[in-house]
Amino acid sequence: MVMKAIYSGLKHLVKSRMTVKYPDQKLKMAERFKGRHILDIPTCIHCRACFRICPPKAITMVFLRKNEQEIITPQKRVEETPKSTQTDETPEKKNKKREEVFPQISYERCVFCGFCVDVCPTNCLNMSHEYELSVYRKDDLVYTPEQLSEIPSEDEGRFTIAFTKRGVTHAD
Amino acid sequence: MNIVNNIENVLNNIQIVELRQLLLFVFGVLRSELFFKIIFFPGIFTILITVSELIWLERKFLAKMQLRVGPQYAGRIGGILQPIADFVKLLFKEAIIPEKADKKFFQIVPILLVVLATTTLTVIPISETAVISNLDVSLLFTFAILAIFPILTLLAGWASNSKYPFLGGIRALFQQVSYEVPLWFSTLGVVLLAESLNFVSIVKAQSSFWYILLLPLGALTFIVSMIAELERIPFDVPEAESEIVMGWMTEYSGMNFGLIMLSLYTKLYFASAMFTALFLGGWLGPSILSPSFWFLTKTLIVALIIIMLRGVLPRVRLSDLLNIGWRRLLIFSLISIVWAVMVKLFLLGVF
Amino acid sequence: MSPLYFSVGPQHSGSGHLRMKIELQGDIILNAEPDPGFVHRGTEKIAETREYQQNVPMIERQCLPDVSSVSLAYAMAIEELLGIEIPPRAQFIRIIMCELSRIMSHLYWLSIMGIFLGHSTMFMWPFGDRDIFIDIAEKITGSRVSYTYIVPGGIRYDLPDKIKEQTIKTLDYFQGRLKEYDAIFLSNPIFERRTKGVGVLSQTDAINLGVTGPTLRGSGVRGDIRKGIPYSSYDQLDLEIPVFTEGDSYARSMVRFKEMEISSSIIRHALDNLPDGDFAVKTRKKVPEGEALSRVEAARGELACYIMSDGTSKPYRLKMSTPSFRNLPGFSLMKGSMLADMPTIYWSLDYWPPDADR
Amino acid sequence: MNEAKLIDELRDKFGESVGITELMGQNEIIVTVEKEKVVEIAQFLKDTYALNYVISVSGVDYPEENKFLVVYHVSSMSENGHLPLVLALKVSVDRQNPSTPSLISIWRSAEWHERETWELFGIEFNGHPKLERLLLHDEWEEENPNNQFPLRKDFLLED
Repeated sequence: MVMKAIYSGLKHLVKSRMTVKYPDQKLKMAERFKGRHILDIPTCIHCRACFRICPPKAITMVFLRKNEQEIITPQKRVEETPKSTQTDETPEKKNKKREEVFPQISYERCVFCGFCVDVCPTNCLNMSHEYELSVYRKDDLVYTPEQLSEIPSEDEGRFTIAFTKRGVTHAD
Repeated sequence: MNIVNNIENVLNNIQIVELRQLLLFVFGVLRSELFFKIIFFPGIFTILITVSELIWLERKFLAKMQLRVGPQYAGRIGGILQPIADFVKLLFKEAIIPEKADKKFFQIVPILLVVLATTTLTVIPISETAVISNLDVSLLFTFAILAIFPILTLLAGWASNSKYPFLGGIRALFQQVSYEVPLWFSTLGVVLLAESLNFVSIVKAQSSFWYILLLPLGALTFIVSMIAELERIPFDVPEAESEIVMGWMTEYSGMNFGLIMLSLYTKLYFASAMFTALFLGGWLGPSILSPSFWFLTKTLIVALIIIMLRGVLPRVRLSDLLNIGWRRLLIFSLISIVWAVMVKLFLLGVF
Repeated sequence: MSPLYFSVGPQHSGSGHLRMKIELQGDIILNAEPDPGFVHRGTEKIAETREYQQNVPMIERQCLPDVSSVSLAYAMAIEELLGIEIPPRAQFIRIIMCELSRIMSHLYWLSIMGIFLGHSTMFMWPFGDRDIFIDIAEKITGSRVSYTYIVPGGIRYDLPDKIKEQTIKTLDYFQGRLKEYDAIFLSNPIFERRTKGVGVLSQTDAINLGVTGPTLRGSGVRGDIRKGIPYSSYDQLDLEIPVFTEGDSYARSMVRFKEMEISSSIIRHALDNLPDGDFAVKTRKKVPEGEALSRVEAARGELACYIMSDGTSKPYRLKMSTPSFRNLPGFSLMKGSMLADMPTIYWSLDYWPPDADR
Repeated sequence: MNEAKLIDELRDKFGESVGITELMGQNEIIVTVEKEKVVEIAQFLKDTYALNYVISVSGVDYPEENKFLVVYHVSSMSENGHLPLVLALKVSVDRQNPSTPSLISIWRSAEWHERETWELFGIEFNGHPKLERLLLHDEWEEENPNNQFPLRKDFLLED
């Protein structure tokens, strides 16, 4: 009868809560979690493998910017990259020295599938645990190689799922 | 008391006659005991406070049952001021009035709903003395007021002039009309035992036995049909989100919606208050605590039961709703009247 | 009285991205016609411009609550074209991932079914409990919702080490939760009153209309690809198929509810005797010419992925015949039922708009 | 349920109208059929081999050979579940005025699939009760009057 439902409902008054109070409690991400990319600039050999494999074409190859101060908007970034790097055919001739181009990832399009990390021969491109990428201006979503090389701060979340007697909760 | 005296003689020597009389009259009203009752104790102020705390209680209680947190930040201690924050927010929200809506009625309905919901509370005795208007037909008075609500909900549905509210309004009409009949029959048993329609004397008559012990069936039908009257979850048909969005409240926004919510929860407070007065012996309780405290705790417990049902039961179909209303509840209430007569003759004859 | 036309629109709180044109007479529905297409993204057209492996993240987004079955169907079709054999360990891990996403998809269905019938607690519990399964998937695949974990040629990484204990603990806790769902919702007299005898689909109609999945099994047809045509070593697992014969919304709901128990026992069984060995096979970029059809039992029903390749590294034609699209005829059950039954029938088909629109 | 017997029976019953037939891996048959005879063949398959459950209907565009291919994937479903046989019935249709008899009368479950193929390819299924806009939005015709059918090869994507 309805009693069974009422009893089951009341039983839950003593069970522990499931919610993670996000801003103050943050979940600890799995070791393999695919967050924002980290680019190790020296080891990159500009082979454009990540550029070719990226399904949503979120990666464009750009030169490192000589002078740091000047803030470049994406349009500017796009023209700045030489014409050849945008087409997706392989670099022209092996013997000609490859242009030092590095991946610039636009997080408007990136789906975090991690194909670029798998395909990178010198695995200079890996993924950190940072997932808080929201910005006020759309242009800031485009991360230049320099921005990608900064290692995100390690204020890792510490809360994981804990099976207690009073049900599941998120504990430190 | 000297403040009162010197205000009085200040008023007395005002030269302009009319002004003096007016101020004296206003001062008289301010000091009168009835004014205190209306504005403060059982009146507007307590109603607003208890109603907003009922809203908070419902959200927090359901949250705990659903393993989540509920309101938390407003007022720091567990979101206690969340309802007030909501009303202030709704004050600034734009009250959109649909262009094809019947403007006059569209705006009158929320105001009328709140007014009617609070007038019903004037007759409920919180304690022996604290009742605003001690009509000797107070139960009849609540009958009359409660009968107006279906008309208002239909008017709201009709005035919004759009499909969902229209359907919701019609359904609300079916439901509330068909549930008022078992509601009044179940109170007849109480009237029979207490031999009076006045709440105060009903409560007094329960000094020996609470009527819930004598008329359990009557109490049950009262609660069930009261939930249907309030359009709460098991009988939530007029406001069924998945079918007709918000029923007759769909087109209301901003403070109109706020007023309607206020009136809904005032009706919840009124329903549980009426149940305690009729069946749980209003303010009667061991005298170590003040009578109004007893009344409020009993009302709170009844309100908690009604709220708990919201977390536990799904919504009933319209056809079953009417079946339960007309077939089962009506019979139960008739049985409870016969039961009351039997109790009256045999049991009370003995005492 | 002239019938009232109104549309339970795409932004209606009761339908998700789908419009239902409803013709109402009083409280009885005269005619209910679904109008899908609000989230049509043309995956089949875009798939023709991308290489085989690049399509995996896009194809998964077709049915997000049940991601692994979609990518498994796509991967199996390509493996059939390439003619390669997947190592047994990869097949078992693929089963685990599919059954995990089946449980998550059924939990998602159960909570929406709760809120459609006005039971707010039933909306919160399954969503909360779904989080412990998302945590397992995150540990295995690295992402919480769209895993891109099953790719043509096997799976991308091996299982992390401590995953078995956590899964067993989660599944034990989950058994208790299933009892709670049953107590508060499924054996609730009002739920039974609202779903029994509502939207009855007879057995012959079910086969003629071509519906699939729990909608089919609710009408007395034992149609389950995992049993009928075992793929990816499902035949090595003991598997019983819940079948109800009433064919009403209650039967379809109970099929899904029973399937959650069965899926958790499959995961336990697969975890116990998990063969070791490598977990992926090298695949070539250029797929030989030909065509292949792969059929997988997704949470909502049978998903058929038909690929025609012309020898290049891009598919010539990709056709995903998704379960929700094939359950569209089920909407004709709403004729003659009451308006209050519309959400019950609609959600007992477990219709997922992006899954149907592709 | 041996597949070879089915192919021979089809051959001798319908003779020349049954084109090339292949036997694919595990119990899957591909039969290409002419437009005129497709209704009878479908009826024959449904009656004798209980192929009553359409899995999918997909159109394939061959611009060079100037033809469309409508592929009916049919399998058989009985009270106790799937039978492993899957038959791909292929009907080739001229590209200029593509039209083929609809098989709704035989396989009721093909209705929505045919409607979608009509919308995305422009292949007329005569006899279909309700060839109306399904997935694309209502103003699709006005927006691109000349190439209306997205899944055709000549409908190019900008990206």
